[in-house]
Amino acid sequence: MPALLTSPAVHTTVVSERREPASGIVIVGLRAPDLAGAVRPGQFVMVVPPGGERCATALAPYECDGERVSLMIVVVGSRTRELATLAPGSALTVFGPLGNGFDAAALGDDVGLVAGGVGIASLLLLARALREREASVRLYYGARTAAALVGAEAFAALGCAVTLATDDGSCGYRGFVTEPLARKGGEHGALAACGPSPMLRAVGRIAVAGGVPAQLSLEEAFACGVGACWGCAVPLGRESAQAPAFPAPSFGERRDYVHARICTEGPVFWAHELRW
Amino acid sequence: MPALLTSPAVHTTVVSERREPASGIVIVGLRAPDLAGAVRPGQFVMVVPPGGERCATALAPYECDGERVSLMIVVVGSRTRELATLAPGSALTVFGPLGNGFDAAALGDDVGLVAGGVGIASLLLLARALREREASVRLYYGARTAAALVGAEAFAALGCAVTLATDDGSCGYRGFVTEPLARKGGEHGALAACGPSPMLRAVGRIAVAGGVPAQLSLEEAFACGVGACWGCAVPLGRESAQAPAFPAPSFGERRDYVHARICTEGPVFWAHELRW
Amino acid sequence: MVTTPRITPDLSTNVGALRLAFPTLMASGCYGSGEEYAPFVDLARIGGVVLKSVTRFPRLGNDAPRLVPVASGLLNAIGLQNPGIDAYLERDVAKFAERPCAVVGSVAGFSVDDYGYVTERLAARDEIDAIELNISCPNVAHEGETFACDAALAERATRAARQATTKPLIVKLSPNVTDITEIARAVEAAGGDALAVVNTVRGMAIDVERRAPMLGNVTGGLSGAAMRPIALLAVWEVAAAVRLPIVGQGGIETARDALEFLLAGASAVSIGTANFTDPRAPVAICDGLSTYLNEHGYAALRDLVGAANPTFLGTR
Amino acid sequence: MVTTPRITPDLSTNVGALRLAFPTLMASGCYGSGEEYAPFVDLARIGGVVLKSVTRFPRLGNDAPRLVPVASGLLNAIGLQNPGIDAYLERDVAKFAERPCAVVGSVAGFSVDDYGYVTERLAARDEIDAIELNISCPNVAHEGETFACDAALAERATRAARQATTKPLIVKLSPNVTDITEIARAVEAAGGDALAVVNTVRGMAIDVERRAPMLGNVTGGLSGAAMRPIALLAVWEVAAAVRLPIVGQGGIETARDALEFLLAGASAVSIGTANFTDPRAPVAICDGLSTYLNEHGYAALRDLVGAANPTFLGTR
Ligand SMILES: Cc1cc2nc3c(=O)[nH]c(=O)nc-3n(C[C@H](O)[C@H](O)[C@H](O)COP(=O)(O)OP(=O)(O)OC[C@H]3O[C@@H](n4cnc5c(N)ncnc54)[C@H](O)[C@@H]3O)c2cc1C
Ligand SMILES: Cc1cc2nc3c(=O)[nH]c(=O)nc-3n(C[C@H](O)[C@H](O)[C@H](O)COP(=O)(O)OP(=O)(O)OC[C@H]3O[C@@H](n4cnc5c(N)ncnc54)[C@H](O)[C@@H]3O)c2cc1C
Ligand SMILES: Cc1cc2nc3c(=O)[nH]c(=O)nc-3n(C[C@H](O)[C@H](O)[C@H](O)COP(=O)(O)O)c2cc1C
Ligand SMILES: Cc1cc2nc3c(=O)[nH]c(=O)nc-3n(C[C@H](O)[C@H](O)[C@H](O)COP(=O)(O)O)c2cc1C
Ligand code: FES
Ligand code: FES
Repeated sequence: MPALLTSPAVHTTVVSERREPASGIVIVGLRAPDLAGAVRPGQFVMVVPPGGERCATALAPYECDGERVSLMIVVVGSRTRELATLAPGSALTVFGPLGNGFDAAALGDDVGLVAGGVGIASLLLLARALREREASVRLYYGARTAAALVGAEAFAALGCAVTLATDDGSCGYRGFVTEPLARKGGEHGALAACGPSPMLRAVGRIAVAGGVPAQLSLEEAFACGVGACWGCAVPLGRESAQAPAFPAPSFGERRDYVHARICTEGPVFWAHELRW
Repeated sequence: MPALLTSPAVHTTVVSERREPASGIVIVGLRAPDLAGAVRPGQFVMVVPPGGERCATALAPYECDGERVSLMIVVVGSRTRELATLAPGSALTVFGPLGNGFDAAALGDDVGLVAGGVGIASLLLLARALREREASVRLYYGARTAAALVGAEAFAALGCAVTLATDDGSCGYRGFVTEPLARKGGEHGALAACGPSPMLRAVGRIAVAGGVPAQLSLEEAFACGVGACWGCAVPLGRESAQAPAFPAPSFGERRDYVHARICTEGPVFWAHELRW
Repeated sequence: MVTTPRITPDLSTNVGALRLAFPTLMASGCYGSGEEYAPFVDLARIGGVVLKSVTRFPRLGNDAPRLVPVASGLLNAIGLQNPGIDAYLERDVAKFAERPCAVVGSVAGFSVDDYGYVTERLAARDEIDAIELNISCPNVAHEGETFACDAALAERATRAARQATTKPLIVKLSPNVTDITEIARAVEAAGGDALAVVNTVRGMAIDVERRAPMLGNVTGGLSGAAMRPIALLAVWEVAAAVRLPIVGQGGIETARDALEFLLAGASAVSIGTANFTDPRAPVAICDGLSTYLNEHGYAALRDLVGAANPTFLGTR
Repeated sequence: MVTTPRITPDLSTNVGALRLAFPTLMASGCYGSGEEYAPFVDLARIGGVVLKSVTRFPRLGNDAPRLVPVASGLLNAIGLQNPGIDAYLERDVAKFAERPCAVVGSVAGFSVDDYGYVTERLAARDEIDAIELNISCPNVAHEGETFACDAALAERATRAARQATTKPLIVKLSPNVTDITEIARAVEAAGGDALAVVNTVRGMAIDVERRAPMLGNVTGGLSGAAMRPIALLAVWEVAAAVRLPIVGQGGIETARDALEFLLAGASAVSIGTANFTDPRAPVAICDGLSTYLNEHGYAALRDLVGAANPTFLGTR
């Protein structure tokens, strides 16, 4: 994944809308013209907690058009809870866009997108970019239950085929979305995925086994989000073009990997290059 | 001050209204029938922070009628800020009422009430009780500036005379409210005061010098609010009826005071018994 | 998804010979003698109350202010205000008999002899189920601190108390040391039955308007969520160093927090500062523990003790 | 009400021979080499950057996860990932010349010899204005920690570095000790020019779902507001024990927090975790300091150093 030439900055935005498509999932629209112009699919922004005292939160721009960027937030802890309760009119500071984003061109013209839960938020802009190039796209989308499958219609509206899965079988396939993917994944020229780590590992295995290149957007706890703290490490093959020149492994250690920063060298990595 | 016979409890209330009579001063009305029936003038409640993580906040019920209790909140830090932004409909847990409260009967029938800033909140119920007994009441009320003199009209409506003071002279006397009090305080049979410590010390000096009994409602950082942690200590003459039987001074220490708990033996103390 | 039958899990636990119906003790100095919280909480639903520390002689305590709220926590410097053991035995102890939960006496001292003497007198009373030895109060400047910060002193204080009673003896350690395991081993060697891990962390705050310390005592003890990661590591390390049962404490507010301490190797937990946020916290914690046990298919809380700690030495 | 003329107060300060235009250093390991934050902050408006610690040999760092958000803070266990001094000098140091603020190199080691060797090589470079000796990293299990936790080792490491350079030498202390003043005195005796007080507090967190430690390294270092009262007390005590200038740090987020450290006796402050909340924090802190100085009638920040601490030994 080549690094994108975007120029990150601090953006003072205003919450322009708030929707709650499902319980615990909130979409916050921001008036943020400069940011909207700069974001590439798969990048993220760091959102400054309005109440301070905690690290900024990494969130993927979900929709992005004209003057507006939206964020899809799943409430899991104190920061996401705070952001999910922001009323329209509230000021919100974000900095970004950050990270490399997906390499849409390298995905070719038959792409399987794989989303687990809120991972869907990172894929909508990619789907749009792919469909603009008239690539054939199928979305594999899994969630806990039917109500949590938020936003699949937007992909359908772009002309993507859609395969759904829920843990409880309340919509689509009953079980993990990687199960239908395992059967059909090999049909695609490439995969791109975002979701919880266990899902990404499964997608990685399917991709590597099937010889299908796959771009995985990883998630870890971030502190800085800008490459300064080395807190978001992931083991990456030494030979990867994304491996940071520095650092090499320690004297006396014989390991075939280096630690890349998810926030800076990623968040998107080629599945076959990860050593996790 | 004899302890009042109230039975404190946990109350699950709902915010029924929110007013902001001046910038940084918010009045929050609560639907809280049981509490409304139990509160005596000068008592307080402990308000559980909706976001957790900090100690409950001590607040004095301001208005209290039928099913409703209101709180007047001056924003000074993170907890008061959180409470001041509560929207109507929010749930709020409080426990109380707590503390001894004012002894209205012991104040006689010519009373000077002295309020500094948000101290006004503790005095409205007392003024009502005094006026019901047809005591003659004058309110001395000081604040930073005219806009912060919230709620004086309610005292006037009860038939209290009112003397105002502001630091900047934008309304009433220019300077501390204890200056007009010093000139007229001796005319009253008794005083009752609530406000910042420097003001209360000044009221105490005026009262003791003039031989006028004064009940002072003290404020300190609280942790428990229920007498369990001994964190809210104030030095009190050993001979005071409010001095806690326990503890006596330490072996070898020759001091004429004991430490009483503001939350339990107080918050209201006789000025001449304090040793601060 | 495995569905486990919804039974009522067994939350009882033992801290040495002290049997608790619930794993939640109320931390010393934070809960008075229990009666202060009785209007808000059913005391039959907590494991027990650790009483405010008592000393040989009455103590006036530190000058005000004694409390400062800080980020996710509280600084306190009470200074062991208490009536002294004589008045305490005479006036207060009898009413502890009414408590529908365990009652643990807390003893503080300024000499080895103090610890033995006060323990002996307090433990002699039937109302007291166990003794916690507070050798770690950070708020009595240059006096009590030293006992938990010096292995030899910790050992001597523990031995003195041990000789004074056969009731369960819980010794309370300080986090303000280079190596807490050294102190834990000294207490084990001296015959302590259990360890309370840990007391508050030393800290301070400054009033930038007055340009002076906020606390009357200058320094204080930090409690609450802010200290939780520090306390949890102390439990983890002590659990790997000695076989004694541990009462974990420091910033426990929710069932998840309590689980961290239990999984690290604590047999029970103490709840202090969380009561100041919401007196219903201890009962909510037990409810949350029941839910966790049910959802994860455990019949008894004891099965979780030390379950995340491969270096755990104790027994469940 | 006294009205003071609105002048631009002097925020400059000295840490020994290191002159800073602003009293705000960016803490080691939290700010990369500065360029990472350049899109968000004007680096000419901060005092300086303390670079990520560098070691003799390259280090892969600890296994993931390396970060856990906790109440009012952050646990980290990076494990000193860095390219080693050779690659660092070759590839990275030249670009530090571009920084419009002070550049402080940070040296970590696993032996006394390491501290001397890496200091010598790094300090030889013109791009480096001063050296901070990280003898207190809590995240390299059973290795580096010992230096700041043992007065004799602290003294030897300091002496080795002192012999290797005449540039200002700031030695970074650990709060994880029984008596920090003992370590501070050892560093002073060995010729350190200044003290960074303090590094992170050891802590941990447990994942109650996996029933395992959250961090790959099991234990980590607690930073952020949660540790502020602990760090502030360390500064207060060190300021009373030695005459060396102090760089205060640990949870400083606002001008008021910075003031607490300055008033306790710090000549400058380091800002780490607050940058992760909002990269504008360091500039906001300086703005707030100016306002405070104006409102309270001080012409220079230096006049505040130690002003709340009657036991302050240093000079302003
Ligand atoms: C590049 C990137 C893009 C992202 N995009 C999005 C997005 O678009 N939308 C979105 O919603 N999220 C996104 N995330 C994730 C989001 O950043 C995190 O969910 C958020 O930071 C969590 O913050 P919090 O304070 O709410 O939760 P935290 O308090 O940080 O908790 C995080 C999780 O850890 C669990 N946890 C905490 N303590 C324990 C314990 N002791 N035992 C067991 N479990 C525990 C919590 O329950 C919770 O599930 C993204 C992350 C990255 C790195
Ligand atoms: C019996 C009683 C009744 C009360 N009734 C009311 C009432 O009716 N209405 C009301 O509004 N309040 C009332 N109070 C006061 C109220 O409880 C407190 O204002 C509240 O708890 C403050 O909480 P906080 O978290 O908002 O502020 P905190 O964070 O606790 O801050 C409190 C104050 O300390 C200052 N401060 C904090 N740190 C520093 C520092 N380092 N240097 C200098 N200053 C610092 C803050 O600026 C602030 O002014 C009452 C108090 C008591 C005891
Ligand atoms: C206000 C206050 C008073 C305390 N008094 C005592 C005491 O007298 N004896 C003692 O052993 N511990 C005392 N402690 C420490 C607590 O018992 C407990 O160990 C510590 O606060 C950590 O737990 P927490 O974070 O749940 O409060 C006190 C703590 C607080 C906050
Ligand atoms: C992610 C992270 C990495 C750190 N790395 C280093 C380091 O390499 N060397 C060092 O001396 N201190 C390191 N520290 C400690 C900080 O420099 C600082 O002393 C500490 O975090 C307290 O300040 P703060 O609360 O402002 O962050 C690190 C801290 C964090 C949070
Ligand atoms: S989060 Fe700091 S380097 Fe990635
Ligand atoms: S606040 Fe705890 S005793 Fe008063």
